[in-house]
Amino acid sequence: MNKVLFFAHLRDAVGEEFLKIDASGKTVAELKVELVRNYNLPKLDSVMTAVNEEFAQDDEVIQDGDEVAFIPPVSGG
Amino acid sequence: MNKVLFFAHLRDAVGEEFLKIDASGKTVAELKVELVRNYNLPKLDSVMTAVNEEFAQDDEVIQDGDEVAFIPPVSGG
Amino acid sequence: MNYQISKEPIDIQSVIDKVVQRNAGAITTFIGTVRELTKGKKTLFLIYDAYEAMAVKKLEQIGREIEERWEGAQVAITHRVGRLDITDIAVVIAVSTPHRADAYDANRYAIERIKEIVPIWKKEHWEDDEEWMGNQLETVAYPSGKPEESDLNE
Amino acid sequence: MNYQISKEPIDIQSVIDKVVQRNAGAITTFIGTVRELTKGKKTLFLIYDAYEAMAVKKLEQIGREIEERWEGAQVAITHRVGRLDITDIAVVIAVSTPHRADAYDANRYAIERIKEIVPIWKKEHWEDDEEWMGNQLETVAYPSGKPEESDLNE
Repeated sequence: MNKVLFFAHLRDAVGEEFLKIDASGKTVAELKVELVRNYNLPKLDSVMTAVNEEFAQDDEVIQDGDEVAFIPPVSGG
Repeated sequence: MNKVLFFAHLRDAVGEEFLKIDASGKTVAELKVELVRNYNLPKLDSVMTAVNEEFAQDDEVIQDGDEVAFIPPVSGG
Repeated sequence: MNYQISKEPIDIQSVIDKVVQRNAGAITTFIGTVRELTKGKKTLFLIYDAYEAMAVKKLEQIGREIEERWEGAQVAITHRVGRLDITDIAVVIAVSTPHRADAYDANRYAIERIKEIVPIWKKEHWEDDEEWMGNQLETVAYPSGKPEESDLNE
Repeated sequence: MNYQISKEPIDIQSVIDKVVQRNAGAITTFIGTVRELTKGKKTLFLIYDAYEAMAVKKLEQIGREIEERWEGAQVAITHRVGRLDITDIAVVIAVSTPHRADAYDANRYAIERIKEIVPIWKKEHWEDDEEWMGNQLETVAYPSGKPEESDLNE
């Protein structure tokens, strides 16, 4: 299983801080497609992904237990 | 009469924080020449002059009561 | 603990204290504060949210980048989360270096990098609206809409 | 009282407090500290002396120059005089502006101008020597060895 975290407008869209999903074996890109299909998620093109708190590319394969987070364009500072 | 102030290495050379001198009618340049003649003052070429707390040029004429200060290259900050 | 996410108001002096060193001639700080007016629109308050564990890691990364680029630099950064009112402090960056030019340049680098890679978001609350801000709306944008791979990791 | 010469240690926060404003998004500070090593030579302590009344006027002039050049800028500067030990604070410059780039640029302008026109001098004390420093020994020099007339007055 994987913990998948959402922030900012994505969290508002999903209505949850995180979901428990079995994403192991999927690429980041595949997980994005699945989430967009199942949830009303806007603007995933400009959303980055982190796996285990490090930025990940779309072709990275998710392992069982990985923590995945979707990172909309940041606005700290 | 005029109060003439010295700072940094000039104060060390003159041995006083200030002198009381009648400099009225003299230009800043003339006062510099007089002071170099009477005191062991080094490096007056790179020393600026202030009259009444504002920088003054060498040709400014000193009036009675003006406060004159010699300003070596500054090193604050 | 030079890199922190804080739920409490930030004490500026305590961030500065972390970078005091005998061979610093200069310490610069950047203090990001909540501004009331942006393009004529009146902000009431902001909410900052962070992916906290990753945000701390990315602040640490920025600190390492600075220490590699500017010799002798020491860095401390604290970013606030939660609700902030006008004039409240969102972030404090302190950088000490032997010489002053580096202290300005390295500090500026830190705030620009925070706006690129640190997972923190602000929600603006105006009188009649609210919105999560993304940096595509700010003056600094990612090239090609997202960070280059080289920007993301060390 | 945004421009001061102080015989007592400078409280950084109190300088910052003077430039807090509702339309500032950024406050930068420059904190000049006494560095132990300069070109391999070990400083023991410094003495700063000022032509105090004129120094305050020149700090005020720098503040006005900044407020004219950078819209919405507010400035506060306190410079210490007397004996300072290693890591002690010689000067604190705080600048607030609506946007961050200006806060860095205006602050940098302030310290460079201080080193040009404010009548303050430091005497370096090393283990076996002491000397009044002039800025001809620093990286910033007057063009033609002294300030241009346009630099000196408003």
